[in-house]
Amino acid sequence: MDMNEEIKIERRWFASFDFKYWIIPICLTSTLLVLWELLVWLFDVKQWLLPAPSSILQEIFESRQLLFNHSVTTISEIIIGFLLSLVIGVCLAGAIAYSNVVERFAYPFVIASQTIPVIVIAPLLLIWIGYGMIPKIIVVILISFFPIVVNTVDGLKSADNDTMRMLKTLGASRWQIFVKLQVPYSIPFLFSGMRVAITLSVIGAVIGEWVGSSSGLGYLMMRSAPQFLTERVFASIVILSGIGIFLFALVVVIERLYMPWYEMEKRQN
Amino acid sequence: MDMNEEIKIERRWFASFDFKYWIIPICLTSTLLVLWELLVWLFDVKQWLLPAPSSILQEIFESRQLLFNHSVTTISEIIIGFLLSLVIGVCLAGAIAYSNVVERFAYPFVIASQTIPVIVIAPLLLIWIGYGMIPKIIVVILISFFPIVVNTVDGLKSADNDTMRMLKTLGASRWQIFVKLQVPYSIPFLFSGMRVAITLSVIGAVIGEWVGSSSGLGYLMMRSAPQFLTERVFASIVILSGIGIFLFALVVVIERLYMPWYEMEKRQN
Amino acid sequence: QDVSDIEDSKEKGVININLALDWYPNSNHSGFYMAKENGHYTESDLSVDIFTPANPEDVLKTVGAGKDDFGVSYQAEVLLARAQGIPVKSIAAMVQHPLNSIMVLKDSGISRPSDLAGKKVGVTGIPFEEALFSAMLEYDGTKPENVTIVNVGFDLGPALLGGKVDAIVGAYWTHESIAMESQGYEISVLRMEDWGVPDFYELVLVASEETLQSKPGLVKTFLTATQKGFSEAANDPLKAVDVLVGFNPEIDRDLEIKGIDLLAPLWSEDDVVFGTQNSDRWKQLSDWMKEKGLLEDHVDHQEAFTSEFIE
Amino acid sequence: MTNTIRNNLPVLTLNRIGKVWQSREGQVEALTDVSMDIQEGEFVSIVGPSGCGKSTLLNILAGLDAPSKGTILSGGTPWRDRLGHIGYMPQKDLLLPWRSVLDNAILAEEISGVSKESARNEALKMMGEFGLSGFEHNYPYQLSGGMKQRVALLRTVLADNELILLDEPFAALDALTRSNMHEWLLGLWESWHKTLILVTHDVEEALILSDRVYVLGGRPGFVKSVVSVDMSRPRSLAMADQADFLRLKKHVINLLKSTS
Amino acid sequence: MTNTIRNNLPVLTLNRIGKVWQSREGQVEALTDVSMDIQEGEFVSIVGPSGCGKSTLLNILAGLDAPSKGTILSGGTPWRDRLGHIGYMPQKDLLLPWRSVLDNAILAEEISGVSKESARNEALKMMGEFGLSGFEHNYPYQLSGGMKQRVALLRTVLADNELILLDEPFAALDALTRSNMHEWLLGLWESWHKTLILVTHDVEEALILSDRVYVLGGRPGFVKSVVSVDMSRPRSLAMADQADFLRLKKHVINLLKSTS
Ligand SMILES: Nc1ncnc2c1ncn2[C@@H]1O[C@H](COP(=O)(O)OP(=O)(O)OP(=O)(O)O)[C@@H](O)[C@H]1O
Ligand SMILES: Nc1ncnc2c1ncn2[C@@H]1O[C@H](COP(=O)(O)OP(=O)(O)OP(=O)(O)O)[C@@H](O)[C@H]1O
Ligand SMILES: [Mg+2]
Ligand SMILES: [Mg+2]
Repeated sequence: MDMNEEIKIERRWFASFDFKYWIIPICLTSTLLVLWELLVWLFDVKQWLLPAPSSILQEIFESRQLLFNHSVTTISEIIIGFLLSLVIGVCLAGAIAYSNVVERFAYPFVIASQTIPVIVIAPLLLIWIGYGMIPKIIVVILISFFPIVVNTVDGLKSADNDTMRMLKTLGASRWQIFVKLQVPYSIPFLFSGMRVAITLSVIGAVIGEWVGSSSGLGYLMMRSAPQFLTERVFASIVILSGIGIFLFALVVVIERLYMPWYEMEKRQN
Repeated sequence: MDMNEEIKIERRWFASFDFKYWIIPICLTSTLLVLWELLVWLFDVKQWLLPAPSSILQEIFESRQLLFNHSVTTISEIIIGFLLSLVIGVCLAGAIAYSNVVERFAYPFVIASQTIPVIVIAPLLLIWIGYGMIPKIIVVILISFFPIVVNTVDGLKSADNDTMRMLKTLGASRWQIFVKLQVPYSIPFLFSGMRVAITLSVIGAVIGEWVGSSSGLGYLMMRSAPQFLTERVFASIVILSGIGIFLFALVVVIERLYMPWYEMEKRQN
Repeated sequence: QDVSDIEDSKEKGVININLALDWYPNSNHSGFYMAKENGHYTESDLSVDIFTPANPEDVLKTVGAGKDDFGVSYQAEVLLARAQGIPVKSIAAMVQHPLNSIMVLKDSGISRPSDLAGKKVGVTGIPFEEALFSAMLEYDGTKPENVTIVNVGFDLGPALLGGKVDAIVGAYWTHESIAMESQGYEISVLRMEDWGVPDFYELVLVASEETLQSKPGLVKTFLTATQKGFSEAANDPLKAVDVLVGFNPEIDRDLEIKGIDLLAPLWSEDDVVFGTQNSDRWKQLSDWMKEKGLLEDHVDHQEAFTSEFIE
Repeated sequence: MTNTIRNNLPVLTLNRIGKVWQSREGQVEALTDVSMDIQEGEFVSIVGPSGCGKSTLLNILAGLDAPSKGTILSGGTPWRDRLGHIGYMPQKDLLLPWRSVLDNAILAEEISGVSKESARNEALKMMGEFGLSGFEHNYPYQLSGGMKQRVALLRTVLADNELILLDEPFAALDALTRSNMHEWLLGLWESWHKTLILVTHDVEEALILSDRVYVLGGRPGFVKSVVSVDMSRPRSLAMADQADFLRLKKHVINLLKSTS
Repeated sequence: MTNTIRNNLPVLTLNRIGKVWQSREGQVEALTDVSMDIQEGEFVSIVGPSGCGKSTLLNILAGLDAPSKGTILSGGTPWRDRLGHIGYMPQKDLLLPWRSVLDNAILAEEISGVSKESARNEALKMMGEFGLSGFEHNYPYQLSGGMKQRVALLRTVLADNELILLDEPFAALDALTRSNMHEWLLGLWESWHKTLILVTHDVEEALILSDRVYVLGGRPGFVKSVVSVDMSRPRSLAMADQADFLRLKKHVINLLKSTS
């Protein structure tokens, strides 16, 4: 029963706030930070190369207003971009899983879209769309819709064959099987994809801002680097990471709320 | 039974080379290319902005030696990087799924690693590792291990609860449950992750080459863009896309060979 | 000069040298390739490897950290880097005047900075460049607020040609303008030093303080060989481009041929030797930057460069 | 089904059905030469040893699998669009884990376009008879084995087809619950004139419920014999001790035991 | 188990076990006040209406779920490390789809560290008796319902525990296969002195196999009565017509039907 307990709790992970499961991780992370700090002092690593955690923290505190303002831009790009890529990704995945022809036609383009370096086609984007928020959102979408498509397609195709046959005997059409069986089966896969996508959205927004912008953390980094304000660059990275971790956790929480049957079934006992 | 047939064949998708399922996609793609060509001529789109397919093709032909040489570099980076990120990703995912403490400690770092813009930490990479192939491979790993980790962790946690309980009554240890149940359950998720990862590896290699190199398709593009050699940029993109699509398909084929039981069960009837 | 340090650092008879370029190889660097091709480095037992880091500012970091021995950077960047404690010094000026400039399409009718009032101008987001631009506007009697600044990232040329902006700041009149003209556009250039901006050295060759102190002989040897390369390149630009393309086959030869004609005179203008830098020019620039709030007051321009290796 | 049925012709004819399963592990002949005639409104049971091909046969009848040999007719003409027109309760319950008991039960009606609400109301009425009241809003993982089986049965009958195939529908039920379900099933059959084909391992069950019992032999499955159950209706478990019944039961069991 | 067992004390004692399932849909009381004493080497059956908590009880015994109330003892002392030390065949077969029949069967031995090869050889010997010969290398999806159940049974007995819990192990088997399996199980029990607890819906089966039959009542599950089967062994299905047997059977069925 002890082992049982263990697995039971393990299943709750992110959603759980049992303090005892956080002690070791927090200690380890702190140790790491202290080590980093020490190494920087011991080996006299230059501030302009790799700032110590303490100077990054100090920079975050001192430039909090600046960082906050730029974060607002970036977060909006991330969220709008991610939501759009969710819609687009899910629709595309649906079409691909539903139809052979669409799959064979669209999948290669979807894959190709991932191998195009955004920075290189930036001039095209800019000339067609301009310099507003839209090109950044497009970049976010381009980067984050792919894992959603791949995972959702795989999920839609993972539906249990026996259950599919059962539905057919009930007279279900191709479409009904899709909606009533394949879609629910794809949800756990979709959430895996969403977790990857939301994290990639963060870097997507940063890259989008490099392509031409006047605010956002990516812009701030671009501007700070040639001035050798390395702490500011790292401060931005820390905030980006925080945003990434927070959004990832948010997806996990939404998953818990949205799929109680899945979690319940897994979690019981 | 007709509908049956339909789904049966649909399940085979990539692996199938039924010509009839390729006719429409090929026609559609050709139409698209012809349209692109026509639009470029009709609206007199400047070559430097968006070259016509014909000039891209011509460029591929004329610069084939150059493109080939640079492709070799890029492909080696992709493959070495992907294989390493597969190993790292799977090990990390195993540790995360196996232990709470590792999960809470490592996952935030894994997520954070995705939000760090590689170009910004490029000097660190260069100073610590140098200009060789290794920093490029590290960039590929950084970009492609994440979907493998997320998907594999989710897969490992998706194992059927009833079966897990059955194994416990057989006296299985935590480790045996992991190896004999969770690992097989994670395989389909792992392959989803691999499909995303291999595609991202392509762009990872390109980005890695920006970090400081003197060959590879990414380098070639960065060098060609400011010279307004847009055909050459597009030629590189076409080749990159081809590499991406090929590698993606390769993963699909390997999946078929590796998981016959999964496919068989799904595919029967 | 004490050359004994060279002997110490020899490995198998040659010294490996890393040279970091500011950007992808182009005619600005043709002197290095000429020196390589003609064996000036190997004559002095140097084996020079040339690299391009991701960002221009990375050069100062890799050089400052001792990863690369020499680097190509910008005069203002050297000052900024020193402000942050990066121990690098300019050891030679590679181009005697600014290459950075304002570019407009010829048929826009814009011929002076004040014509830009009410227009859109594309920049790359580097604060120093924006300050240069503002100074040009002010010099020509226009308030910077009257111009809309658009950050266009890396894509200056396309932004101008695509009509998204009326002018761009940050492009070299020896490179981008030629590339754009090769696409069939006519470009006008407003050069910085003509419009009230202190005349500065566009590109400088840098080394770390550590290297300068411990291996002066090496620096001297490297510079001497490099000077030879550049003077040969200046004498035979066509050959220089061929050598450059020989090392880097992806380079567009026609572009570089036009570029080098504009560039070569700036290497050793007015009979100064390649590499010469003078204290006044450094002071002017640093004072100007301090005045504009770009540079912290504690930075000493005298420390930022050294002329001791140029003869 | 529909208008192809002429009055005297069997509603379902299996004409020398054979089935061979192909796989990488070799091929398995599951059925050979199985012929049957089922009249409209008949209640027919199929018994046979485990693995003799009963489920395979029902899968073929339901239209899920194609027979390797033979044809299936209705009213004398080939019947192709069986899939979706024959009620089929497979051996596994196959409940959808994300749907409550109620929503699993109304699946067929939902598919045929009946409004969810009216379907739910109809199904709710039957929960009591199926011993599921109080569990309408529970999820499958919260049910016992027998409860799941009853939900699956409910789902099948709510599909309201004329011909219904049941694959061991009562295997997980105790005697009492089972005889309740028997009564309910007979009620359905009699009042709605359904045609029922029941696969079961319980010879008593077959005899109490059906008009005829097909006894199959195994490896590959074939029809050993057809036994007519000419006992008067209504029948009940109480009859199981009667001589007639015992004689018939022994007969069927002997048939099952015989090796040819 | 091991050394906690003293000769006269029951090998397994359930002391007023209760179980309440909590869920968002409300709480279900599955068991209340269930007490049992099982002697070493005894063969005990449990019968009861569907949903009365039999599987819940076995899950608790096996150590998978914790009881809400009550304690479980062995030889008079609390027995906590049951999980992994009691053989348990759950109601669902739970075969691993990526393993062949043979490899599913040897799972327990593999887990206990026996070399795969020797485990396979041992299992291969039993394939015939389990009616699985020829299917050793097939995958679960290629098996019939009854075949899967037999593989699950084989997996359980190969785990070779002293105390074995079986949850409706023969539900999907026809009479003939079932009585073969009965004989086989009795052989196992007698020659290896196992203690067996069998959940079944088939009263005849319970009577033929076991020493005592626990009759449970439902909602929440409780022990209605314990019936001792004092018929001589060996017993067989042939005895099912004897008066003694019929009397006992009727008794148990009446117990099941009674509402208290
Ligand atoms: N998909 C399949 N692939 C290969 N063989 C199969 C497949 N399905 C069934 N079989 C084989 O066909 C035979 C008949 O199986 P079937 O499930 O029809 O038996 P059954 O009569 O329903 O048995 P039970 O009473 O145990 O459910 C078995 O030998 C089985 O192994
Ligand atoms: N995980 C669970 N959550 C909530 N309720 C449950 C859960 N598991 C079982 N139950 C409830 O407990 C009761 C007993 O279930 P159990 O499976 O033990 O019955 P059973 O006697 O084995 O029935 P059957 O003969 O049908 O298999 C049922 O009412 C069931 O709904
Ligand atoms: Mg069957
Ligand atoms: Mg049960």
